[in-house]
This record gives sequence, C-alpha cells and structure tokens, in this order.
Amino acid sequence: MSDQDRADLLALYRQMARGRALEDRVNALTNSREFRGFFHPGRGQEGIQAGVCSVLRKDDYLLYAHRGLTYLTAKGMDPVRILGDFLGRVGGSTGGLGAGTVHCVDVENGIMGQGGTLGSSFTLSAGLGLASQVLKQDRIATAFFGDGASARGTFLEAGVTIAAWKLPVLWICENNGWAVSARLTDVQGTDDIAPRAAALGFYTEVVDGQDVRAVQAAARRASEKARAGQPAFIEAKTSRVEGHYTGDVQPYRDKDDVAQAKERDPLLLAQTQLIELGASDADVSSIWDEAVAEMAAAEDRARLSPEPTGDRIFEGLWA
Amino acid sequence: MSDQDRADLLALYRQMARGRALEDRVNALTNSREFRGFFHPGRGQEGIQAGVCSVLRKDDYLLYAHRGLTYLTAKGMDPVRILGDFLGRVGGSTGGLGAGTVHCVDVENGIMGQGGTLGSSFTLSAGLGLASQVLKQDRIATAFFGDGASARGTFLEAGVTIAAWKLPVLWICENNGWAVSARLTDVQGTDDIAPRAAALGFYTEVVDGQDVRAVQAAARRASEKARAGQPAFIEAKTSRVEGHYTGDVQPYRDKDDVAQAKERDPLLLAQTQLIELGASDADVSSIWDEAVAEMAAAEDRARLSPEPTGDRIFEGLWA
Amino acid sequence: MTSTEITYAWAINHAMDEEMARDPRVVLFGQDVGRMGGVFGVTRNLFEKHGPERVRDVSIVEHFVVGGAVGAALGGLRPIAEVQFADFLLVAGDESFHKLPKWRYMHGGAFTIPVVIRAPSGIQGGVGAEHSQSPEGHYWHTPGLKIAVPSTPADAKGLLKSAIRDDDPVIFFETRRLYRVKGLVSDDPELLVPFGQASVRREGSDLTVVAWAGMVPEVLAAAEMLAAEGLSIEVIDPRTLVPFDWETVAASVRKTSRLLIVHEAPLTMGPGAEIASRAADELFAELDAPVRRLAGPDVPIPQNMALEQFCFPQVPEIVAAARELIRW
Amino acid sequence: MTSTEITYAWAINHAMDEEMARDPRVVLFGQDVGRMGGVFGVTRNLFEKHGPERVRDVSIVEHFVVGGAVGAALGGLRPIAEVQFADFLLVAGDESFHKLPKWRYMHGGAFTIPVVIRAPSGIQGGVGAEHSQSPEGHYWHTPGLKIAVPSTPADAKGLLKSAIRDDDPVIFFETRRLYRVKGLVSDDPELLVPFGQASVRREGSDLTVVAWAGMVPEVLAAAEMLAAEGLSIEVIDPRTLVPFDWETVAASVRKTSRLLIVHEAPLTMGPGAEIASRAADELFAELDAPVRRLAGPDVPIPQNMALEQFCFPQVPEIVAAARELIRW
Ligand SMILES: Cc1ncc(C[n+]2csc(CCOP(=O)(O)OP(=O)(O)O)c2C)c(N)n1
Ligand SMILES: Cc1ncc(C[n+]2csc(CCOP(=O)(O)OP(=O)(O)O)c2C)c(N)n1
Ligand SMILES: [Mg+2]
Ligand SMILES: [Mg+2]
Repeated sequence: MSDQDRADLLALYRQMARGRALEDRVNALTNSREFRGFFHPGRGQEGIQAGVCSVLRKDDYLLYAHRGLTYLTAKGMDPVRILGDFLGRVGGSTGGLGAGTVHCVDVENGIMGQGGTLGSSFTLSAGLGLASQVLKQDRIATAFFGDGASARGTFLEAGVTIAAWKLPVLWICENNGWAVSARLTDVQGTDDIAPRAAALGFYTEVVDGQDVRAVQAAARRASEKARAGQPAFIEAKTSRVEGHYTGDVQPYRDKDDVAQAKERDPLLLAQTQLIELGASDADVSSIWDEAVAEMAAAEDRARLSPEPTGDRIFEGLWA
Repeated sequence: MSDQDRADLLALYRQMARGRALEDRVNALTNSREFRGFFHPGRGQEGIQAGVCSVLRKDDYLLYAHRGLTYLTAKGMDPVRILGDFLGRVGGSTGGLGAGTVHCVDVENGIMGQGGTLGSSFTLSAGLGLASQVLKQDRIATAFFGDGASARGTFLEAGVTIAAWKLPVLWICENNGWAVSARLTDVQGTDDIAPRAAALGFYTEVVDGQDVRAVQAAARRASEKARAGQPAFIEAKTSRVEGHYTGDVQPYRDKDDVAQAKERDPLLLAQTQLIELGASDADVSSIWDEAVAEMAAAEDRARLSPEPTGDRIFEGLWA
Repeated sequence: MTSTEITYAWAINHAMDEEMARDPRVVLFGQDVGRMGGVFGVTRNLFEKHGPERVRDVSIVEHFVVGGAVGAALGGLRPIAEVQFADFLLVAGDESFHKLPKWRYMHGGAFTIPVVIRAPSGIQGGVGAEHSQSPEGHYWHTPGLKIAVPSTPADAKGLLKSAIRDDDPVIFFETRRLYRVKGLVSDDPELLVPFGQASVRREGSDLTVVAWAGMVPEVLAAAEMLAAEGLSIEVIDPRTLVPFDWETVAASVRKTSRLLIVHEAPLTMGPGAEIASRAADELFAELDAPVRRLAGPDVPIPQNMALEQFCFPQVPEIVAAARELIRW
Repeated sequence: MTSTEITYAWAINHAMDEEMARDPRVVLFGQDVGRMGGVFGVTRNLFEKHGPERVRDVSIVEHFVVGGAVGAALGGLRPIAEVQFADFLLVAGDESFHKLPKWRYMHGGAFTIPVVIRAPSGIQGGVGAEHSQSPEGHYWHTPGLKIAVPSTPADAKGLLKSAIRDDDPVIFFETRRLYRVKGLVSDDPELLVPFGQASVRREGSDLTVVAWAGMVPEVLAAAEMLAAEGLSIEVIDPRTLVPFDWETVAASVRKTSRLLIVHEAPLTMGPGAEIASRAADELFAELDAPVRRLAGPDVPIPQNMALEQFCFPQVPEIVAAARELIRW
C-alpha cells in the first residue's frame, strides 16, 4: 500500500477514463448520426487495454481490435486524430479515408492499424515480430482480439510459426463471451482460449480483465517473456456491457447478463481500490473530469480540419 | 493369445500387405515413367491406415491424405479402380481425369475424395459429420492428415465447430515428423499435435503408429466416442521411410533417421507378433504372396480400360 | 396465386423459408443467422420455424462456412451458407475457389455439390475496403460455379429458390443497398426464376445497357432521364452471370448497334470486360460505336461514407456515357 | 558486364541472391526454401549463403506466408515470400486480396508494403486442378497489387530485382514450364527490367498478338510458322500486367489493325478480357477485324497429363486463329 501503488493505479485509472470519455463522444456522434458508420463500444473492457498498454514501450507494436478505443489512447495516440477519423476529416490519422476506428494508425507510437476482417492481426503480428527479431530491435508485437476472432484459422497458422521462430509476440484475447449475437459456448466447443495457445507452446496467463492491476501484472510477466523470445498469450475474462455496435439493443441477450456485466465495471473497481489505497474522491473525480474536458477539446480541434474532396480516393494506393 | 487375436492380426496384416503391394506397383509405374505424376509413398505408415479403417463401417466416411494407399484398399476400394486412376484410364475411379492418388473416389464405400490443397479435409469432414447428424445416420466422418497439414487454419475453424456441434467426426494425424524437407520441430513450435485438439474439446489418443494392434485399439475407442457425438482425435507417431515423393532421395535428411524408420516397419512388427500368436511363417508369407498376386492382376485389369479422349475435359463440370 | 409487396430482404427470407419447409435436407448456417435473424435481418424467424438443428450460428470461421457446406452437400444435405459480407468469400479462398467449384469435377463427377452461398455485397454504410466489395468477377473466372446477381425482390426470391434446388454450387450475391427496396413478389411457392434468362428491364432502340444487382436502379433512372431527351435505352439485367444469357444481349445489340456495360466492381478485369470483349468479337460487324464499360474506380473502397459514393457509377455519369455512345 | 546463359529458374535465384547481398532487409520464407533449396530448386544455396535468420522454411501456413510478409514489411523488412504453387495464393485469400493490396491504402498511406510474393504457376506435370492454375486475372482485378509475368530468363531476373526494390506489393508469377528454359542473362547486378514496359518479341505488320509467361514461346513458334506463309505477326509480351504498357499495344494495333490475345488462364473473365475490351473501346476505329482471345477452356485442369495438354492454347490453334483474323 505504498504511494507508488496509488500513483500506478491512478495512472491506469486515468487511461481507462480517457478511453471511456473518448468513447462517450464517439457514441454521441454515432447516436446523433454525425458519424454514420459502425462503432463497437468497449465499455467494460477498458481495464484490459489500459493494463496491457501500460507495460509496453513506445516503439512496441500494437495491432488493436474493433472494440473500444482505450488501447489507442493508452498507447499514446492523439485523440484529435482518432476523432478526425470518425468525423471523416483530412486531419484524421487516415487523412480522411477512414471514418471509424477500423483503420486508425500512428506509426510513431507503434500503432500499425487494424484489418476489416477479424483475425488479420495474427499473421501481421507474426510478421512484425519477425522484423523486430531480424533487425535486432528488441520490440515486441502485440495483437488484441476477441474470443470470436480466436477461432480464425490465422490464429493457428501464425501461432505455430511464432512458436517455431520464438518471435517476440504477445497476443491478448479479450474474452467477453460473445461474438455479435453468438455466445462463445454455443459456437465454439470450449469457454477457454488460452489452452489453445499453450498447446502451441505459448506462455499463457489467464486473468480477470475487470481488474486493471491484475491485467497489468500479467502483462508485465507476459511482455517480458515475449521480449525474451518466448511468445506469450493473455486471456482476459471480461464482459461486453453494450451491444455489438452502438445502437444494438441486444434482444438476443439476457437482461441479467448485461446487469452483471455493468456491476463489474473496471473503472468502478479501480475507484474502490484507489480509495483503499488512500486516494480521495476528489482525486478520482478530477481525473474523470479532466478526461472529459480533454476529449471535448479534442473533438473541437478535430472539427477544424476540412473534409476531403472526391479525388482523395485516388491518393495513397501506390507508394 | 486366443485364436481370435491371431485371426484379427492376420486380417490387419493382410490389409497392410495389400496396401504395400499396391504401392510397390505404383512405385514401379512411377519409376518406369509410365505414371508421370507425383506419388507420395506411405511405406512405414500402413499400420495406421489399416488399423483405423479396420474399425470403420462401410458407410462411414473417409477423407484420406496423399501418403500411401492403404486406407483406400482397407476401406474397401477396388485396386483396379485405383490403378486405373494412376494409368489415366476411363476405368479409373475418376473416369480418366485423375492420374494419381489425389482424387480416387468410391462413394459406395464412403470414400469421398481428397483435395489438392492440404487441410481441405478438416472443413469437409465437419460438413460430412453435420450431414450424418442432421440426417440421423449414425455414420462417422474420418479425415487423415499429416503433421504438416495440421498447421492449416482449417484445422482450427473446423475444429471449434465440430466441438460446438458435437459432430461425429474422427481425425487421424499421421505424425511422421516431416513435411517434405521440413522437420516438424523446426517449423512448428511443438512435436505434439494432439494437445491442440484436446484444447478444442476433442477426445484424444496418442498411439504408436507402427503397432497396428495399438492403433486398432485406439481407433476402436475413438470411433465409439465420435459415433456418440464426442469428436475424437488420434495422433499416431510414425516415420516416413521414403522420400516425400517417389524419386525424392532425401538429401536433407539424416541417413540414420531413415535407417531407424525402416527398422520400425509395421509389417515386420506385425510378423513378429503373429509368430508369437502362433502363426506360421507360411501363413504370413502366403498373405504377402496373395497381395502381390492380387495387385498384379489388378494392374492387368486396369490396363484393359482405354485412355480418355480430349473431350473428357468437358465432362462432369456441371451436374 | 397472389402477389405481395415485400422487400428484397424479405423476399430472400421467404425463399429460404419455403424451401426449408419443402425439403428437410435444406439447412442454413452462418454468423448470427439463428436467434438474431441475421445482422441484416434476412434470416428472421427461420431459427424459430425450422429449429436449431437446421438453422445454426457459427463462430468466425468462414473457411468452415464454405468448406463445411461442401462437406454437408457431399453427405446429402442441401446447405445454404451465409457469409456476412461477400468480401469474406475471398477470406475462404481455398474453399470458394477450389473445394466448391472443383470437388465434383476432380473426382470425376462422382457426386453433386448442391450448395448455395449467400453473399451480401456492394457499397453501403461506410464499412470500408473489406466489407464493401462486389467480387462476382473473381468467381466468374472460376469454372464450376453458378452466379446469381438479382436486382429486384421478385428475382431475389425466384432465383434463390432455383439456386437451392440446383444440384450445382451457386454463389448468390445479394445487394445490401437493395435490402429495403420493395417490389411485388409472388406467393406461389413453385414460381422459380430460371438461371440463364436475362430480363429486359426496359425496351429501347438507341443503346443497349447491361447492368445487374445494385446498378439496375441507377441505370433505369438514367434511362428515364435520357428518354426525356428522346434517347431510347434498352436495359438488360442478366440476373445470373453463370449461365450468362448471351442471346438476349446479342439480340439487343443487333438492334441498337451500341453497348454500354455498367457495374460496381472496379473497372479493370471487372465483369464488364468479359461482356465487352465477347461483344467486340462476336458482334464486331454490328457495332456502330465502341463498346464501353462504366465501373467502379480501381481503388479499394474508403470507409468515409462521403467518399464511398465516388466508388460506383452514379446516374449523371451513366447519362453522360450513354449520350456519348449514342452520338458517336 | 558479361552475360551468361542460364535457366529461368537460375535467373530467379540470382536475382534473389544479388538483392539479398545488396540489402540486409531482404528476407525469404516459404515451404522448403531453406536447406532443400525449394521443391523446384529455385532457392538453392540461398540458405547457405544468407543464413537461417534470413532464409526460413515454414509449415503448411499459406495465410502466414502472405500475411506475415505484410507484417514483416510493416516492420521494416523487404520480404520475398514463396507459395509453392500459385494456386495457394488463392488459399491465402484474405491475405492476398485484402491485407497485401489494401493495408497501406486503408491506413491512409501511412506505410509502404514492399513485399514480393513468388508464385509458380501454370500447367505442368499432372499436378491437377489445384496446382496448375494461372490466377493472375484474379489479382489484376485487385487494385493495389503490381503483377509480373516474365517469359524469359533475362526478364525473370530483371523484373524480380525491380520487384524487390519496389515499395509496393508485387505478385511475381513464375511459369513452371519455363524453369529449365535457358537464355542469356546479364551478370550486372544493377541491370533492372522496369515494370510497365512491354517487350516486342517479334515485329510484324499483319496482326498483333499479346501473350505473356508460358504462352510467349508458343506464340513465337506460331509466328515462325505463319512467316513461312508470308504472314507477319507482331508479338508483344507485356511482362507486367500492373502496370500495363497500353501504349505499346495500342501503337502496334494502330499498325496492324488486328489483335489476338493468347493466355493460359480460362477464357471467361481471363486477362484477355481486359485487354480485348480496352482495345475494342479505345481502338474501335482502328480495328479491321474482331479482337479475339485464345485461352484455356472453362474447366478445372485435370490431373491426367495427357488431358492437361488440352487446357492451354497449342501452336496449331494459335496459327489457325491468327490466320483467320488476318484473312477477316
Ligand atoms: C472474417 C470476419 N468475419 C466476420 C466479421 C464480422 N464481425 C465483426 S465483429 C464480429 C464479432 C467478433 O467477436 P469477437 O472476436 O469475440 O469480438 P467482440 O466483438 O466480442 O469484441 C463479427 C462476426 C469480420 N469483421 N471478419
Ligand atoms: C495448402 C498446401 N500447401 C502446400 C502443399 C504442398 N505439399 C504437399 S504435401 C506437403 C507436405 C505435407 O506434410 P504432412 O502434412 O506432414 O504430410 P506427409 O507428407 O508428411 O505425409 C506439402 C507442403 C499443398 N499440397 N497444399
Ligand atoms: Mg467477443
Ligand atoms: Mg508429415
């Protein structure tokens, strides 16, 4: 119960708050139909994303998933660029092409993008790990994905290769038990994903994804393994609070299940832990207020950038 | 050490002998360049194929692999049709299209073919299992494949679905430690394939593939599980005696490794066991002689059929 | 038999419903096709009506969706398999380019592969480069596949019913932009639309335009505008690419002496190339103007909804191209 | 600099060897490319010369081969990835149709994807429907990919070197039938063959024939026979399909007024369709005969070696088609 512990948890809490405050703005843009694409809210899963990213170096690679935004901001990406992507502005990270999370990018911070097809990141993270190994850079390549995506064949093909070549790769499965309307238990034979990685020779950790400190601790161990050439895997058990996308009212799902998920909110849990560690209510709420203010300002700034013109579609196809 | 044991083993030995005698003819056709495609000899792996097929029903489905021919004859296919395929005759099972093992077919005996791309049989066996389940047919769908093919993404995608739906499927991995010139240990992170299937919820057996009786026992247990809706998996440890294809002199491989593989010949092992069970040398050698005679006669008969004419390529594309 | 005005999506739903009621061997699987009724609502009620044995959700396993359908067909079922977006058919590459079209042929015709793959395609709603494609051209270049590209609710229903009863594999491309478009659809469960018969959507004498799926409404709108200028456009919707009703196209070009092909897929190596080059060869002597193609630009489709509109031919472009060809 | 007579396979080997020596970021992976030197012997010595870190065998993981190459390129390498047969590129569908061509564009051009995929293609040796295809047409319909289709040892070397130095993804189709064909190849490690420049393999005035890869020798043989009849054929080998040197083709057709395209892939929706329809549009006024395509039949390729010969255009057919067009 040191001051250090409190400071560490405050830092994690701050990243969770930033991710959530940003997501709140994106949800508002989606509900007002200013953003008309799909957004997949990550509410309830911020602890995993903040916890893992807290142990990464700036130059470590990140391939993120579609659910939520916390990994992006926690890895260092400027929210103005992210909101620029949602608003379809040339100031967005994709220069006006992207209109959603799907393809945010920030090479400076090792954020190498996301594919539209699930499971893209297994093979790409393997390739990034290979590059780091051959170029002797000591960077690790991380990939986040859901329980659904973990059924994709690329998991296996990349997995055996990563294990054989001892690539510095860390995979993080955010197991929220759902893929759109499909319950994991109904469409895959097991509830647990980590044993699949273990069977390939990965070092594995299974962790409560709602407890950001537990995630951080697991990620610290796992990332050290990965950096040392022992591919590593974290399965974080979590819950999806919202629908698959903003606007999905989840008719296929038990009300109780959602209610339970809400109770195990990683921000609430961290607040309780912070108070136990001696933080004041004011400390905690000022972090949230700052995050909200930051994201409001970011949205204002993102709006200053113009929308692209039609020729934009012909730019950037070739190097 | 009953008479029954001896009779059982003699039956298994007979199937191994038939497979090898047929392969000898195909090797001869390949070496004489009468057959000019690729043949992948299964010498040393006959015990797995004969052992598993011995517990299958005639109407159980078989998706075989490229290595050797024993599964075909053991599952009931007429060697005249197989040799017809190698000789490119219209009397072959593909009516003159096929010129090798790759696509032999025999619907009567549940032999549903093989793809040119490795890993095809994972998804197809799942589909066959689904059909059996929906149509309440009580048939099981088997698929044979190598250690190399087990890295294909289709393994995982079909595997989770088979497990979720409790399909009557039995997969048999003939783990000979090589994929062409690549050693399993060098290109995949582990030596063992069965744990991957276990992690998906399959019932698994690991067995010495050189011991046909052990294979049969494992296959009996596994096929019963599969028929009862518990997907099952057999990993049979074995060795590839010959090169990847007939003519491959295996410069990439240790001479010792090959020599060792030859010693653990499943036919030799079965001979020893037969003698122990009271069979005579004459019993054993007459089985071999019969097999050789059968395959010689089959080749003669296969040759009676004509070669196809050029229009053959336009037949059978559409139903 | 009566007809009812229903949407394109609902017409597809009815086709499946009726065929599942008729033939117990018809099964349906794909992501979210069960309890949820499909992410676009196309499979609503089917789970409730035909049960969990025959209507099944799968995980993120496109290789299984297509390859498993082939296996199920080998085993005597008549599967309808849905990929959530047509782009994902390309994910299941080995299964859609190899297993589905070639398994029967490779094995000397020993069995049939009565599979229907339902693939919602085209640009709509800012879903980006990997959820917006119109990949029918890739599959037209793959011998062994039949291909349907319906543009109306009635065709969607009638063609899907034909597809389900067909013993060959069919890829059934549905246009997501059309899902909510309504039209009169027969309630007759035996009314099929045959494959290989084009539909002349509008008769005309000055120019033949070939278009299908989502481009048909745009071309008809353009034809209407051109009519006001006194230009008479014949609009042909092939409805299926395989088999392709060449006769109807050729007869029309013999009449109009001019041909324009409009499609959404990128221009280069798009399906228009096949139709244009066949016309340029077989109808060489009939043509009074070059055969022209109007198609999507050769770029991936951006996610920005404002920009994606630049990625398929719009009415004014069709009008301009038609005018130019007629005045050649 | 001197030239040496070496095989097409060996020319490819030299290109890789030289580029790996020049640039330590160039790595190579694929099945059996290491100790074995490739199932067709194309990568011999590279493992010994450039070491196990840079020359790596993989398991049966085509998805990784292509997707991993994209990731490695993002991480600063310049990977050469080999699929054992070009057909297997279709197995890696998501990776070859999506990740490889679209990752840069989707992410607003934030990085380059300097990947070369080597893909041995075409009919040879009775390896059947899934090991004999010429899938370049599928990839030509995919914006974001450059495509090389060399027909001679010198081009194979020079184009591969250009491909390795290119910052865009390249699919490099090698013709297996040509691996043992010899030709004079420069030893100059800086002699590159640029993309987008067709080669006029033979000059002529009566008919333009466009052909690439394995069809070039057949077309040249046909041209020789036709010359004996007094018919003068111009043979154009585009060498790369993307970029495509339209100017050279157009100039030739302006001279000959006649165009025949010959390729091995199936006729329908094959690459000939793009070239023919472009000619039929842009060169409409120049043509004295229909643009014709001669191509593989619309069937999967049988495994029987006697039958596979019926699956790509043979010299007599080329001669007959050329004669017919010239006499039109
Ligand atoms: C290959 C592929 N198939 C299907 C989809 C459509 N899709 C997008 S998200 C999703 C569910 C993903 O579930 P999971 O991986 O568990 O992530 P979660 O949404 O639960 O975070 C699906 C089916 C896709 N994008 N790519
Ligand atoms: C998708 C695919 N990739 C590569 C090949 C080429 N290939 C044929 S057999 C083989 C090795 C297979 O190894 P394994 O599965 O262990 O079987 P074994 O040959 O050892 O019996 C390879 C690489 C193929 N046929 N399909
Ligand atoms: Mg999930
Ligand atoms: Mg093996």
